[in-house]
Amino acid sequence: MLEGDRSDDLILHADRICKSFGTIPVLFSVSMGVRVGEIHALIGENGAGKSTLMKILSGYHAPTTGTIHLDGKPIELPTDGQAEKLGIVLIHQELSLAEQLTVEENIFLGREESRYGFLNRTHMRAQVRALLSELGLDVAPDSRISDLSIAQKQMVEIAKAISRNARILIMDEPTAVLTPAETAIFFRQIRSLKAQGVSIIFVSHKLDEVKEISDRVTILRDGQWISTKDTADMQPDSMAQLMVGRELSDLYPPKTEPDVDVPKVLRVRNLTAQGGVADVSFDLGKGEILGFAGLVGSGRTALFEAICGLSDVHSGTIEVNGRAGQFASVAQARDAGLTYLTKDRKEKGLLLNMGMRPNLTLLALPKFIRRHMINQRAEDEALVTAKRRFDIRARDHRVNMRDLSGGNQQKLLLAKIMESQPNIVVVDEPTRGIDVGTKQQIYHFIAALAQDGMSIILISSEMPEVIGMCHRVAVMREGRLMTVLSGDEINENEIVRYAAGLKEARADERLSA
Amino acid sequence: EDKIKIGVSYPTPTHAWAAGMNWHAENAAKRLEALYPDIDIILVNSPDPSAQASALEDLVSVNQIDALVVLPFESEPLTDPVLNVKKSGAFITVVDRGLSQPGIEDLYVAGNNPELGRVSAAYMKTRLKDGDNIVVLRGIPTVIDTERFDAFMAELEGSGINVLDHKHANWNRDDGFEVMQDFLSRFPDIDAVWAQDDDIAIGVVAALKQAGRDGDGMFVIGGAGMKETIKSIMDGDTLIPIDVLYPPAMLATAMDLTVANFKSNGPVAGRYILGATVITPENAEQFYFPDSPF
Amino acid sequence: MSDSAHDRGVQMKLPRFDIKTMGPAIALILLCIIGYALNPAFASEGNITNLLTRSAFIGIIAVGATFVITSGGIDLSVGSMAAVIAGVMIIIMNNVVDTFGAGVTTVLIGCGCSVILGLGAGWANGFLTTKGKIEAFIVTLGTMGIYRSLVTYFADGGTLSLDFSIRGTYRPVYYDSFFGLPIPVWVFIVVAIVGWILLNRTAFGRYCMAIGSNEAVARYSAINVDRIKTWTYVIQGLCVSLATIIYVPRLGSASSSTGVLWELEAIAAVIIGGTVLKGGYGRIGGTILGALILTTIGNILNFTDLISNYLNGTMQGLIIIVAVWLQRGDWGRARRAKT
Amino acid sequence: MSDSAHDRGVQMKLPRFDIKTMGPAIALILLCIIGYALNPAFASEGNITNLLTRSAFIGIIAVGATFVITSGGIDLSVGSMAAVIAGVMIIIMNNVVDTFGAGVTTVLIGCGCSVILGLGAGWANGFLTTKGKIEAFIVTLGTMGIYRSLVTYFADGGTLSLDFSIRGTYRPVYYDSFFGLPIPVWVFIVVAIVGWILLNRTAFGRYCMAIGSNEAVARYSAINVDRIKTWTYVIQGLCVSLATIIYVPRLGSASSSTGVLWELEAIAAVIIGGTVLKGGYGRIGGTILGALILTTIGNILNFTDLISNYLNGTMQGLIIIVAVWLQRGDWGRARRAKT
Ligand SMILES: Nc1ncnc2c1ncn2[C@@H]1O[C@H](COP(=O)(O)OP(=O)(O)OP(=O)(O)O)[C@@H](O)[C@H]1O
Ligand SMILES: Nc1ncnc2c1ncn2[C@@H]1O[C@H](COP(=O)(O)OP(=O)(O)OP(=O)(O)O)[C@@H](O)[C@H]1O
Ligand SMILES: [Mg+2]
Ligand SMILES: [Mg+2]
Repeated sequence: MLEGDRSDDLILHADRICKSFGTIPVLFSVSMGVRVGEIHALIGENGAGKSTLMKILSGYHAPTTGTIHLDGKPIELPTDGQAEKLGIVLIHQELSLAEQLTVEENIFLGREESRYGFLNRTHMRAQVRALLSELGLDVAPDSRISDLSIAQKQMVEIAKAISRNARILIMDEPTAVLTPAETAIFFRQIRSLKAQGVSIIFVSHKLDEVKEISDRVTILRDGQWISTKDTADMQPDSMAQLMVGRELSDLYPPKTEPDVDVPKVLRVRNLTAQGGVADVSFDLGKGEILGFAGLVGSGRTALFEAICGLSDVHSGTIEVNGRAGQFASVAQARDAGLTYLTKDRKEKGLLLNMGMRPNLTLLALPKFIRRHMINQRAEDEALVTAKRRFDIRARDHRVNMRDLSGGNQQKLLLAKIMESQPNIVVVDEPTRGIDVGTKQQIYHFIAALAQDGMSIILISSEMPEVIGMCHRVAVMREGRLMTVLSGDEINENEIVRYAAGLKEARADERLSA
Repeated sequence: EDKIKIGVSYPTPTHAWAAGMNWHAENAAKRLEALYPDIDIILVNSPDPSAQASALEDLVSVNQIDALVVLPFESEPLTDPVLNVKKSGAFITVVDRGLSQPGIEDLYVAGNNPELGRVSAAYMKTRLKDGDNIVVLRGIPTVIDTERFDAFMAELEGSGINVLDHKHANWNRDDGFEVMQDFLSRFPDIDAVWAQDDDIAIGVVAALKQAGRDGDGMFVIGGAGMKETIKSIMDGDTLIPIDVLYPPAMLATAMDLTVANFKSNGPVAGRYILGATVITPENAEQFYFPDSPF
Repeated sequence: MSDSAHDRGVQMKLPRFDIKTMGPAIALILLCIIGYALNPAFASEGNITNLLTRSAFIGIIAVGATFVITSGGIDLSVGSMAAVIAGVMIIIMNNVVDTFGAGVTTVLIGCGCSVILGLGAGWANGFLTTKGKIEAFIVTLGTMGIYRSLVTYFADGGTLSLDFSIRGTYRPVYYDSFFGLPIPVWVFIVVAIVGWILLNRTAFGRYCMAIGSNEAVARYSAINVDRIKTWTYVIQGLCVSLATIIYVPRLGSASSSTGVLWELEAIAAVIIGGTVLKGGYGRIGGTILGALILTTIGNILNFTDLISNYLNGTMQGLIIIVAVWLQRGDWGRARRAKT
Repeated sequence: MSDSAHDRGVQMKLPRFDIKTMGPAIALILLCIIGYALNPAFASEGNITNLLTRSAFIGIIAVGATFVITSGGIDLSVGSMAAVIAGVMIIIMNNVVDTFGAGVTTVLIGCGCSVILGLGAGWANGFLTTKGKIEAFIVTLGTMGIYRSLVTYFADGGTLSLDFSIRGTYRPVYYDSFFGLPIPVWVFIVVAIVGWILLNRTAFGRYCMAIGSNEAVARYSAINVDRIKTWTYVIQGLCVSLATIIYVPRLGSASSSTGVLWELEAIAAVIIGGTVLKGGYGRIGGTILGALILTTIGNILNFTDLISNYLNGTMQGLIIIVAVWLQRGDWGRARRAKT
């Protein structure tokens, strides 16, 4: 029994759960419980077993040993989402929406309202509309999921979960792709659910969020339960320390002064492109880390997808390493030394039904060809190196991508991009779902690359990340570049005001380094 | 525009015999239209019975035909559709496959399927003795095949000739080749093969030659009257000593007779059954049409 | 979020949706214009009626196929299933005619058996696919062979014919009209409407799309995936049995060549209509148009002797490709986005 | 994570992988045992040789189909393509024989034309699918009709026969042996090995799987999706032309019934072999076994008269379903996980 827990006030309680996949153990006798009307955070390193535990608590996996108690009584949870009938709802870490269906269809999937056997569409649509406007989500109920951006999908997923009238809402990294603005809206919803007596378990790697929202925190490490504490007694630093098992030094590497005279490796002028990008101009210097901030849908992704040959450029010029760089394909961009890391790792980043090796080398495959054949030895070596460099933890190296933990998938995606040895890399939400320990490693890694002369565009919705890492920060709003901040201007206040349109676009100086 | 419109409907040629029939029909159409400027012949072929039923509907509703020459895919399914054409007042000529209701057609022109089987068996009896073994390669499982096969077996009865096995080779050279290969692996002693059709026979001969079992008086009987087969009979091949005719020109014959109904003085009606002639080196010449695809 | 934004979103969607929906319709209209140009008799009432009646068979089967394909499956057995159902129906009616006479009772018994057989055959396909966990392609390729050979066996290689005394009673089901439209067309209309409602206005239809779109998501949404998938095959079986019920009185017989290649025609009708072969998106309306397009192509080719009969297949192939290409418009993007 | 854990992982995976791979092999061995039990002549050298030679046609075509299916496409036109290529090849050889004589030159010209036609027909399928953005099912259904009707047209509905003088030169390509194996078998082996290397050891094969698995990911990974997809159809065309080159000398003829239903057999071989119909996972080895299984089923049925001829299709269907069910084992889970 957990210290300080009286089991009678626990609504859902996992008791000494062990879980193995095949013969590979993932959880070792983990116990965790949530009280009525409590927000309980679960934190731990990538691959610690958080998602697995959440799936066990909501019936998607059966524990190998151990029991689940609901309302104090031992229970065998029904599989495949049927636990929803018991009031337990899970938002999966990997989005689970049907891409070809509409927002409304997804939100009501599996519990459609029917009258005389016919769908009551007006009623459902009205509810969806109300729900979406409550969440401040600007999409129509009949938009197809495949047309939405990843953050919008996440918000739809949240709307779906909220609409299910759960008693226990379990959320696996719901905020990973959200910007602070959306996270704030989301937290407002969470608090109001809590006020209605809903118990909430949520997983996050953003420790300040954990500090802000949760009542108690449970920490897992390598499948072991480490501790459960009141959030009030902890600070993000101490959480990180418990997670990683060692003291974390500074999260961000010290910033180097940008050199004013470096050559420009990327020069974009008056770029107008698919996805609402309008008249964007900026420069990127060699060895520079340029941040891109903005709200969801501000066009950052669209801008760089256009630059990297993934979507159509309507007008404007792009210069890469001094040469015209209008790329017709990703391969051309790659060969010119420019690569793009997508934030949509499931739909655009990784082949989920394949193993780590083919995923790692897919982008840079020409590099691995010897005498017209794939040099599998070189691939294996690359995988070993990548695993070490990015701390990719898989208990079984032939595991399918799908069965890797979310954070480790992200690390492999990062490794895949780096495998092509670009000299300009655009990373879109690179640390999505990555634990603090690894984040620190990745930040240092990026900084080192920049030191070595690689130029980096960092698109991120995590304000501290942008502020902590970047030499300059560009802010976008509705497809336009509002400003490029540098030096002391790089602070949260300034960025938010440009992003929200509270400050007008600055024409001056925005190109200078 | 007061032309006499004659619709000719028959199955889409999917094997050479039908192509020969098509060739004869097209030639007849050209010849008849040249001969009689007021005759308009519309040839339509269909890939299956219900498409043929549709084609008949179209001939009535669109082309408003005065006469129909039809070689039905199958008797049963086309009886009603032909009856509907009849109700529009058209003259009906049925070719080859009789309808399942008597009295619809004004004129009936046909080959003789049971006779083909019977004649083939009769020839077998002249060449083989009690205790000899044969194998049979049949066509596509349809009434035609069943009629030929049943008559063949009936004629063979009591002769002491063993039919080792019979399999469907679908009037197809490739299937004939493969089925015969397997028969050869399976039965060490085969004295003759009834292939029922010249296409199958070509496959059978190829398999025999491959296995080196085409000597020792072994022979193959096909059927229908393919030009290559007739040529080789003319040349005195012993492997295929004879062929049994199933005249591919029967549709053309029916067209001639139908036109005669409009152009000659007396009405043409009745039944014309074309025999299953045995083609031998002596009479082969008169059945040889080198330009026909069959 | 303001209401106006909502409306904007909705309005923006509409025209796109229309082009998509209009594709097959435009193709059909073009075909009709070509048909009329070749021969004005194309537009005669008799021909239009024939055309609609003919479309009914493939159309009804294709409505069922829309469900199967939308939920990510495929059914290659429908043509053979139609043949074996027709055969068994005829055998049964011929056998009970002595007991019940050549009246409506016998025909109803026949139709009842047809429905039961259709449901059973569909269920077998569904069961093997879901519980047997065998690829639908293989299951239905297998049952296609099985059903086809069963009808050959029952017919002893020949043709099964309906007793002539029953034909009189049964005939009107194909040949009679009702308010100016032949009965098969009415059946087609009813099946289409019911199918449309089922796919677009009931939870079942949504489940089909969800399963076709992402089976895991559907399962996580507490949808009984296996049950829904089995139901799609059962519906397909029911549609086949209905098509058979109106097919049998037309020709009064069944043989091993009945319904050959209907499966490809039905699937083609579904795909021409805009349903996605990999599942997740289905359109009954498009399917109906697809069936009409296929029948019209055949009809037009019967109308002209401009081209060699042997080249009919070429024309048919070209027209199908062009018809789908015509409606591709927005589709390319939509599909790309999907993957 | 320790190294020993690594090793453990690898060992643990191996048996699972084996079951999956062994499925079709076990089915084939079972079939052979049944064949031998029915008739020991099944195991005679002649029969085994026949069996292998026959498998060569479908097998070679199925190797091409493995690429198409692995990358998420489908090709229904292969049977008709084989027929039209065979037809044109014969026409060309018959025409050049006067100029070049009945020697090897003429045969080589014929083979060259076959290869060019195969590449061209495959390219046409690929181009329409990728640039035309039309569903592969529709494109190849269309070209299936077109090719089939073209061969009928060229043959005037009948049969195109190779000039007798050339047959002597060309015959050995089918009938002769080399180190105890007929030449078609050697071609099959070479195609299989090349196909295996291409799919499993080259970037192209990797790209095929990536595209079939997720087209968007492939595009984001700098893969020229359209080009690779077109290549899979071109490879399919090449395989068809190779199969045709060894087919023509067998009977020296081509007709509209040549290659009917080969597309279904080829696809069935691929799926029986364990390749996933929706793409993303392909196995050449399995495909070879699949082709052997299909041929063996036909062969066994010719070796017994235990069951009515009419029920051949039933046996065939049942065996295919059971063969796939046998190898399902781990597959069911694997496939479910994929979706
Ligand atoms: N279905 C599965 N089969 C095999 N191994 C699995 C499966 N699911 C998860 N694992 C393994 O279990 C371990 C724990 O994974 P889990 O997803 O629970 O981690 P996590 O704590 O959620 O990590 P993250 O923060 O990266 O999301 C990982 O090593 C993962 O590879
Ligand atoms: N009008 C459009 N048509 C098609 N795709 C669009 C359109 N607008 C945006 N997209 C796509 O949606 C995705 C996200 O859009 P966008 O670039 O606007 O987001 P963003 O600024 O990166 O926001 P965030 O990353 O914070 O979610 C991109 O893949 C983009 O190509
Ligand atoms: Mg996780
Ligand atoms: Mg972005």
